[in-house]
Amino acid sequence: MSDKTKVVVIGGGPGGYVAAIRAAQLGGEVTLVEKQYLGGTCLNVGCIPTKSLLHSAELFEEAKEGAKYGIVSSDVKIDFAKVQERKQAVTKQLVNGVKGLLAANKVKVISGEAAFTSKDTIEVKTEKGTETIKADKFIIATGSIPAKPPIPGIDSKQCIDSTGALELKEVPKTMIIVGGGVIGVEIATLYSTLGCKIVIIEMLNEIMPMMDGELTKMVRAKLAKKGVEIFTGAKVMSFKDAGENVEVTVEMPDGKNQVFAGEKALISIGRRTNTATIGLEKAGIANDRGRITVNNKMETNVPGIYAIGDCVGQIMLAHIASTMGEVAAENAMGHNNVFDSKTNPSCVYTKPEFASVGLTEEAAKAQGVDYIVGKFPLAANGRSMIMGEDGMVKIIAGKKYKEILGAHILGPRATDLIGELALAIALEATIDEVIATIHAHPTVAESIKEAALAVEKRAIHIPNR
Amino acid sequence: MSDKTKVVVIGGGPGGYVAAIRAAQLGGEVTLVEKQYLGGTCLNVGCIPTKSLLHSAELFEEAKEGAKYGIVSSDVKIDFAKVQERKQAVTKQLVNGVKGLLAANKVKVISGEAAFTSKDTIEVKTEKGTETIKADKFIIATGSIPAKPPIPGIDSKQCIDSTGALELKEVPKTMIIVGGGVIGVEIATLYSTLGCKIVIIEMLNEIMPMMDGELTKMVRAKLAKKGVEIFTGAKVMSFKDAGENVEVTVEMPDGKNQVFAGEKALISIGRRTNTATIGLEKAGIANDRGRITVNNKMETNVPGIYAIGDCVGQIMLAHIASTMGEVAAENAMGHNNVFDSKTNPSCVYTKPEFASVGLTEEAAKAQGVDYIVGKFPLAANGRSMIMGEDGMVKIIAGKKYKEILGAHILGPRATDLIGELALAIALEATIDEVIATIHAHPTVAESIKEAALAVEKRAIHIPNR
Amino acid sequence: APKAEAQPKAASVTEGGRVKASPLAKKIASELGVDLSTVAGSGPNGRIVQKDVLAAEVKPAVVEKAA
Ligand SMILES: Cc1cc2nc3c(=O)[nH]c(=O)nc-3n(C[C@H](O)[C@H](O)[C@H](O)COP(=O)(O)OP(=O)(O)OC[C@H]3O[C@@H](n4cnc5c(N)ncnc54)[C@H](O)[C@@H]3O)c2cc1C
Ligand SMILES: Cc1cc2nc3c(=O)[nH]c(=O)nc-3n(C[C@H](O)[C@H](O)[C@H](O)COP(=O)(O)OP(=O)(O)OC[C@H]3O[C@@H](n4cnc5c(N)ncnc54)[C@H](O)[C@@H]3O)c2cc1C
Repeated sequence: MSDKTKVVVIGGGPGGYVAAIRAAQLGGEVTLVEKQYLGGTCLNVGCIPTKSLLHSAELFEEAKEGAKYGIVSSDVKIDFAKVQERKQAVTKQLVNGVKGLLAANKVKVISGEAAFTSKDTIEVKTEKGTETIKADKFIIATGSIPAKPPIPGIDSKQCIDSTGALELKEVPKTMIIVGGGVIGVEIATLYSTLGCKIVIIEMLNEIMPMMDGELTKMVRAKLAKKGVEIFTGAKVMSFKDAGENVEVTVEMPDGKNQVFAGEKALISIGRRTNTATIGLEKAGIANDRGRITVNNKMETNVPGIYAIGDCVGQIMLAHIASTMGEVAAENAMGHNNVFDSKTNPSCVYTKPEFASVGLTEEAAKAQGVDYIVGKFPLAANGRSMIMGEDGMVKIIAGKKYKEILGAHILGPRATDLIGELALAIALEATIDEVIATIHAHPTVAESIKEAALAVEKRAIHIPNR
Repeated sequence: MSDKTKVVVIGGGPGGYVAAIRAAQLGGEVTLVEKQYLGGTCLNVGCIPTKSLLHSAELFEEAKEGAKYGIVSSDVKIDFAKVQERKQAVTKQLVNGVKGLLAANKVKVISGEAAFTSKDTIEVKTEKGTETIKADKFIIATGSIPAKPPIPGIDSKQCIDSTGALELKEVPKTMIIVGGGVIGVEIATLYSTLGCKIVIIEMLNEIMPMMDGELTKMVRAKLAKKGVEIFTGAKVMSFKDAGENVEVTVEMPDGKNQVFAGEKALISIGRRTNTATIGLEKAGIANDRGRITVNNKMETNVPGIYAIGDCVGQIMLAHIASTMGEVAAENAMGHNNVFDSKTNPSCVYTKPEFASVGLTEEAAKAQGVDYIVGKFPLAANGRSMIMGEDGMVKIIAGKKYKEILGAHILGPRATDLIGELALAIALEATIDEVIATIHAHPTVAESIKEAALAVEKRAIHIPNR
Repeated sequence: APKAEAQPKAASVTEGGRVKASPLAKKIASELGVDLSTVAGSGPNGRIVQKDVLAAEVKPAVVEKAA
């Protein structure tokens, strides 16, 4: 028998497969158990499918607006079956890629459903029967599933979750989206671009409450231009299957009920951890209503058992799952690493894109941080103008030392631009270093320097007030 | 009379107008003299027009390939007059923007041609006559103009420079591009996408010699796919006006002559400083065949006279001109700043984009630097796959400390992605900090982290060899 | 901050005598009068970050531990 550390990873999403590869790189003998699909939510019914569909939607919009740029064509139409086919192909290619990577790293993959039977043993139900596996270390990465609130009528046939919304065969004429978080807003962007009339119902006072409020308002305005109606502070009371449509009764902010009819109703009020059937109690793993309790080394209360990603119920993002996975794998293999979310970017694939890292202005205020803001509107950025886009770069800096505390970008390529500012936060950079860094012309990134200059009211390409 | 420092800036390009604004911000009484157009080469016949035309070309290509993504349309055509109109509109808007910014900063703008008559005086020829201006400080920012080599027949009517190439009324059927630098390659990208058959003739052994060779080869392959023929180590001997076409005689690498016929011949062999008529000798300003000699404070040999941008003949890029402009303005106003090009990004707007900062592998080798390379192919990046693009991220790190010495990206959004790595170089970051920074999923930027991991042969999403 | 004195070298001082510290750490150190060459860095490769400087200011004992 091998004297390698035996590591079992439960769940093959971006948390689990990354943890498995990292543990194998460090010399572990790694087994990955996945019950449904490698790549997990992210590759199969999450990040990748949404972005593939959104990319097609973006191209559709660009094609329709081509005349502005001198591109003439007639009869621009969407072939939604083809859009779905393309999504399927991308997903498949990436899932196969993960399969190949696991093989290249000599990770053994078992198709089956795992559950703990004790602190050091799991049982895996496979097609061929039940297998028992002992290991030195376990990494739990079972992810999350869409939450389904107990609202009357929610089982009406028109009610779908995000998975359903990504698998529609046709673009619906109307859709009521319950929940204005990132997923709700991305699906609103997708289908409104493809011609669907959308209403978003959000219980809180703002959509995407973790994003910067000022920029979120700009997103709302852009959605409104596409005909998306947004009601915040509004609560869904019931659904009723009315044949063609579902009728959604909503308690509006004024306390009165209003009924919205839609061909589909998307329930996107959040996700809950997927830990109900994995035998947490058998192994004695502490959790808070299904959210596995971990420290910053991703250790659970049980020595040798780690948990990562959506199933810990902290920040439900793929790159967080992967980062936690690396940390857990390294710790499981005897190294010493900790998870820190301070450089975590949050991205929303609206058009233009919306991305954020560090403190929002709201959070800075709430935490009593002494801050100062620098803003640069992309209407004054040549590259954005060329692309026909606008938006804003906003930097939150400490008042005294001008260190970068947060950055928020609404604009073309925002999800990639945020990388520079995440690195700035990682390195405890101040605006001075961002300013001293030469930014290429003509790029959107120039606006990052301008926003940093604006912190000291010395932007070049806008009047400073 | 005001006791403000009197600053005169000669030339209103990205060097001059930025210097003027910065000097005004610092309390100077600033006059800007511009003989032709505010915004200079960059806004009128350089960066902005090329990128506006290239954006239309990109949309055209995307529209033609729309079916792959489920976008159906018929008869996709380019309306080149409209493409030019759009370019004109963008340029005009930006030039007006500069006008507004100068006004907002209370910079006095004089339309006229300036020349030194002594160390502290210039004469400006305007429509209304000649004006004499004395000042405390002068900043020379007269830029550059296309070089015209003394090749027989170069005055043939089909020979054009970059300005001519950007103002064509129709897409030519064939074009011979003499000089495979950034401008040549961008114009090749533009017109080949619009259906023009292109031949590039380059005297050196590689096109874009300052860019990383490995990635440049990938660009060559992509251009070849578009039908662009590239001959390196080839020298143009003569042009001959043959009516419809120009006949370009080229001495090929094997020493034999070959004749290429083209509807147009673009001469893009470089640019020379535009300093012949500004009275350098009257003021006693040292220069090397027209390239004004400066130190890293942008000071010329004459106290109080600074020179910036293309006219110093160092790195002919708009953001370098602007950066030098800021440095010169600050020094002129009594502050103390130096110019350092170490974070300078070089960008080429090919499809996908090509961007670079710091040392290339070739330069590292030539300088005897002990380096190590990390590479990540974008074919393994989900976001790139969604966009139907590929490419590569390549990081050059010091062998011992793994500090980032250079980075090279061929891929979608490369010109904006390079910002993160420029900041990394500014902050003397090592790959550890880039790895520790959480990169959002799904973005192209994730590949930067992967390339950093690859430096230590521990990339997650490719097998490490 | 004063230049490197005859102090025990902390991990953050490279062979060339340069101190690896984050920009924020440098700014705070110069304000608090903390000599960076005496501070042990907790960041990657011993890079000095904000919290190291703050800790060094409160209890200079950290210096001994790092030496
Ligand atoms: C529509 C949508 C869009 C999203 N877009 C983004 C985005 O753009 N960016 C982003 O960062 N995040 C996005 N997310 C969130 C992202 O998908 C998740 O954060 C991420 O997938 C979490 O990774 P994970 O590995 O923790 O869990 P998951 O990806 O959920 O994977 C868990 C895996 O475990 C398996 N499993 C569960 N129980 C067992 C068991 N008992 N035995 C064996 N296997 C088991 C499951 O089958 C699954 O494959 C999106 C989510 C959705 C729904
Ligand atoms: C086709 C093309 C594409 C390019 N693309 C890019 C790119 O993508 N990115 C990039 O960074 N760079 C690019 N460049 C280079 C960039 O345009 C130059 O580096 C930049 O414009 C230099 O700025 P400058 O202020 O030094 O000079 P210029 O922009 O050349 O401006 C000089 C100004 O001075 C004026 N002037 C000259 N003499 C006098 C006088 N005696 N009196 C008064 N006024 C005078 C001129 O009229 C002119 O307006 C490109 C260049 C070309 C030609």
